[in-house]
Amino acid sequence: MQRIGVFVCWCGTNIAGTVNIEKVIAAAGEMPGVVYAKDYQYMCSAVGQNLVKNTIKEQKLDRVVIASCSPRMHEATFRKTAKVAGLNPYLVEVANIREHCSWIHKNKEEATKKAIALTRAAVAKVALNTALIAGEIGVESRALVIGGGIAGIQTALDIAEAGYEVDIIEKSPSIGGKMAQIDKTFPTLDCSACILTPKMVDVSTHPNINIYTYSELENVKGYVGNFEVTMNQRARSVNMEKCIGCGICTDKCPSKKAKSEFEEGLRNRSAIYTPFPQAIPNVPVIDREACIKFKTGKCGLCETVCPAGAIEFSQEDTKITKKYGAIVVAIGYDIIALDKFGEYAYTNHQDVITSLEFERLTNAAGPTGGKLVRPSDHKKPKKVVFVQCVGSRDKTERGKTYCSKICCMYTAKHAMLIRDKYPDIETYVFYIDVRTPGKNFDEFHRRAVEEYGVNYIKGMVGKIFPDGEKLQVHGVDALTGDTIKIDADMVVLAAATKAKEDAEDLGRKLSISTDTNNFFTEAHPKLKPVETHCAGIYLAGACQGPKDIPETVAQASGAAAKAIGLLSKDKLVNNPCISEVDEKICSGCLACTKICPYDAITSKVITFNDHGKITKRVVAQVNKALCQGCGGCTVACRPGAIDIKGFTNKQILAEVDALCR
Amino acid sequence: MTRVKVIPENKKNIIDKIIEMSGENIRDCMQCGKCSAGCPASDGMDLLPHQVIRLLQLGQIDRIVESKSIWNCASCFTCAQRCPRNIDIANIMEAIRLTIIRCVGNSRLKADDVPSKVDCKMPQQAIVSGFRKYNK
Amino acid sequence: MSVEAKETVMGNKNEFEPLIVAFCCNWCSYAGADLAGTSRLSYPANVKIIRVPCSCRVNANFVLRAFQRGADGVVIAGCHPGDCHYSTGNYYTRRRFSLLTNFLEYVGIEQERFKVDWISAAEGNKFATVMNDVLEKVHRLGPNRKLRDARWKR
Amino acid sequence: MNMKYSYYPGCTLKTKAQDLEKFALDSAKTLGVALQEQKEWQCCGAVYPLATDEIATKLSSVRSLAEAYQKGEKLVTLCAACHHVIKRVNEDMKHKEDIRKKVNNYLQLPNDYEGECEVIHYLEMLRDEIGFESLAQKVKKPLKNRKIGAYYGCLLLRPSKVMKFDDPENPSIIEDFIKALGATPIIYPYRTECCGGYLAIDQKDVVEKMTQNIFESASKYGVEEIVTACPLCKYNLEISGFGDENNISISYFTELLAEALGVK
Repeated sequence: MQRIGVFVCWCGTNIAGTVNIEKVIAAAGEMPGVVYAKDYQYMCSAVGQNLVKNTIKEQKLDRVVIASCSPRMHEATFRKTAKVAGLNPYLVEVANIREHCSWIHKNKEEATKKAIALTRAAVAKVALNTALIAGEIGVESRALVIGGGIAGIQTALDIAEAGYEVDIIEKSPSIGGKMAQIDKTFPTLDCSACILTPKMVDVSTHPNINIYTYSELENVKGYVGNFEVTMNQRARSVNMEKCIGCGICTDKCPSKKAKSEFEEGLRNRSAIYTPFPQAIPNVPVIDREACIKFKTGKCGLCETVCPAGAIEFSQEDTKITKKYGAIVVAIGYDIIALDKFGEYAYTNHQDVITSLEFERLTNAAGPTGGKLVRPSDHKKPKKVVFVQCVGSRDKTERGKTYCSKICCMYTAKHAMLIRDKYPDIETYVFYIDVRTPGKNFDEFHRRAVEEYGVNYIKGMVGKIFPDGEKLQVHGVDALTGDTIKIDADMVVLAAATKAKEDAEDLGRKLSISTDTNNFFTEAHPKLKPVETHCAGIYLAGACQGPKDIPETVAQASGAAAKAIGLLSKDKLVNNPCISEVDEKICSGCLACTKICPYDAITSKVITFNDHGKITKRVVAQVNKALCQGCGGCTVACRPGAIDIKGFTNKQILAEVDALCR
Repeated sequence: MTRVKVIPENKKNIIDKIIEMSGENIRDCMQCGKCSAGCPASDGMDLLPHQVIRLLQLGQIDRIVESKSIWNCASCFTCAQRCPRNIDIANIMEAIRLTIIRCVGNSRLKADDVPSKVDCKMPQQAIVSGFRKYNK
Repeated sequence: MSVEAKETVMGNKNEFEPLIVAFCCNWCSYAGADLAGTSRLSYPANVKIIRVPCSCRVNANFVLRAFQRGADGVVIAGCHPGDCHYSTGNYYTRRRFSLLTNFLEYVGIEQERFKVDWISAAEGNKFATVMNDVLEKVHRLGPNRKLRDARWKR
Repeated sequence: MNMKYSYYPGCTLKTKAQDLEKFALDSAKTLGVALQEQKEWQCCGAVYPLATDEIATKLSSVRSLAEAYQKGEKLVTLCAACHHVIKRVNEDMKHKEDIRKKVNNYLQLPNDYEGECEVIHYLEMLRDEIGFESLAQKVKKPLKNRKIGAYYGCLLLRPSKVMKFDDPENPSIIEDFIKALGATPIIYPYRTECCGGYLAIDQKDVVEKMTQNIFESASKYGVEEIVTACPLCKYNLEISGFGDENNISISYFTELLAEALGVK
């Protein structure tokens, strides 16, 4: 006869407040196989765990049910406890009487009844549990970082410093990301390039780091410790080995009408181009859509002038497949398109710009050499209006419901930079709320108001009317209830941040989930902020939600630490709850092989003795390393030969029966 | 200035009625003022649209009823078109107007007054609209 | 339904306590149910949840067994299509159980008693709504007697 | 080309705005479009009833919609106010179950009406059904060298979620129309700002301020003529007197159309 122990947790008043623990204990004592039932205030505490441990030994328990919070919370904890007590960890089941019971129901009698039913189901299931032993898998000690912005750069440097190989895959021709475009950084106003470019150089020279620019992730196979990643390196049309980065080709290129992505379209670039002078790698790329040679077959001037003979028009995309133990996703963010915000006249007036465009306009390396002028007529503006929350905190389909988090700070920065350099320019900031939590952040914003004389107006802008050379801004001061008209020369819009267009698609390739805004979902909003639900894949930076640079860097180092922790292991423990074929029953139809998402089921031939006659037969076989334990095959199996350990047919039916009693 | 009570007990019913009639959730409003900033009829208003919503949120219905703003609203839907919180402010204005004019004798535009307000060029559309908006 | 008919159902509501068995996938819907708990959203105690690794783990047998043993309604909840933790599991669920729904109707179990739905880990609200919805429908239908095993008394 | 539509005129077009209608009907004939006036149309009410509990004021629109649907035709409107009301009521019938049920219970039509009919404004008919390109080909007297500003008003554009007429802040349909007639469209910032609408009846001072803004803006950008699609907009703009002050004439878009097609 089995010896099952039931432990009921009060969780303080969380459970005991609505569930009559005594009654649950009494009922559990009557359940078949149960020899011991006991309660405690906090079962997950050290004292509670000791109670479980000691009881297992004293009562010689061979199975344990913990009635407590969700197994997603503490199943792992109690399995460990059992293991310490010498019991196989898979002989533990958790009955969820908190999230699924005491927190839902207010009627004590009802809740108690349900708690008993849930405990009964767990007891019925655990009675059929078997000891499971987890297998081991090796770990490829190399990490992949997707995205070469500041998040990816920091992650890669940290992992490389720990002594592991890292590859960075970056979509654009150079690493650097959004931070490379930015002029100054808040709240210290140090120059962005001055702190970023040294890190970019570190990345490019680190012996453990490999950079794949102009490359995209194509598909991902495998699992934690053993990801197999295929990427597509787009044809650069320039030989990376031969190119010496002299820049003659970009100078001579006759096609100079393409909009520079790096300059946010404020300047044109040639068809063969390096995005910006500090680009890494410092090797140009030919934009085939703009290149005359590719469009008409004539030209090839770059090839003629290249002193190194590095131009290769015939280059083709190459596929690279490599194995990685861990993956860090750091693809960053974008800002929303403003074509739906017609009232701000962004699409039909050049002097209405986004904040990112403003960064380029004030940047010493930007299209105006850092001189603040209106894009339309290159005159110095006299009045600049900033509008915050353009599309942020917006419930309509044209905006985003969340706060973009960085705009309050960068707008204060922009206004401050203007007032610092040109005290004669008036600046106005329209805001809904100023949100500046963060070290030295609010002080920064107050400085803009108090020392730099930036006019903050609580209220929004209704419409911007182009009015000759001026922009007539109609706003409101919500505090006094005055409507406001400003004849501005320039308007800067703080457009909402958004997830990258391809985030969802990438998420699908990696089997990690995205939220309703297409930001990647962390495994736990508080306690697992850099992990995803997929083991071995971590998140860094703004692809998980809007973030500023300090936060991004902190998370990047966090993700790196997690990846290092994983890579430092020689072996990983497998999930033992995987499929198993009963060869005696298997008919060899192999229906299961077709539905397995991991190609974990193959066939094999077995010989067996049929009343003295030796015959051969095809049966299915499960690859223990590949199977992830979804259980889809068990349903496809007509004879019922495949079952999944930990969730066997018998176990689930026992639960059904127990619940329906 | 006198101290006011937030959502006075005796105003709860009428506010609920206004919310129901308008079909809008006034709690969505975060007072950004975009409606007021763009309102083409704001010139003659003593309360701006966002202030009307704020007073509704606080239950100060009397101050709204006394104001001329609700009658200045031309239902042009500029505010509704741009509201980042998806509130159709025109619906709320209408609901407030209706709670007033639906009381017997409260019509703002009396049939007898119409001839004096109309000239020979005024389109029927204006008269019918005026009646629908100001008379019950 | 006429007004009178509605009243009789309401009258019975006090005596009839339906049982709903919900199979929830570990990654999305079970977490969604947890979230419903964390958010203190209420749904009736008659809903009891069984955790499965993926909605595609649920065998039609399990559903039939539940009805046989006296459940008045069965819900299968998985990740949204495209979001399956195992990439494609819920697509199998969708196909398998559209067949089962037809079969159940054939054997006389009302379609409203059985529901397959997609509830993500972030949709605590939806979890509560779906459960309340199914319960309301089952309430209207009354106890399940068609498949119930006579020997099995609840 | 032979196109057939049900046509809803509305009261103003039968009285004060006969120009708007006459030119529209004559032009339609020239363009090979048959606009069949509905037999027993009733006034749409001129303003869309915004309150959720108003049903009776939506019935007349539904009658027209149901009749057009029965004939299997699209319903063409001409007056901006009528278009606004009928289109929004139609959306309600499509999407708001509560209203649909009450209206159908009330009307007791042979078949329940569920918003199936498509309502289009005359301008939409020109753009989407005939096409501005083929319209341009039929122009006999191009309106060369005329600087025309479109005045859109509110009712056609907003709320854009329902009206789906054009971009609510940067519309282009009337400008494209003006271009098709051979004239030069002038874009000025106040072309989508409200003229005051029905405030004309009770608050002329407010309307005056609003129309003044519109004229100032139009004049600054060199507009010589304003065209509009709404009788009330036209009235408000005309009565203000700013047009004469700024030497800007105001007409219906249909008048322009008829002129260009040589049927004025």
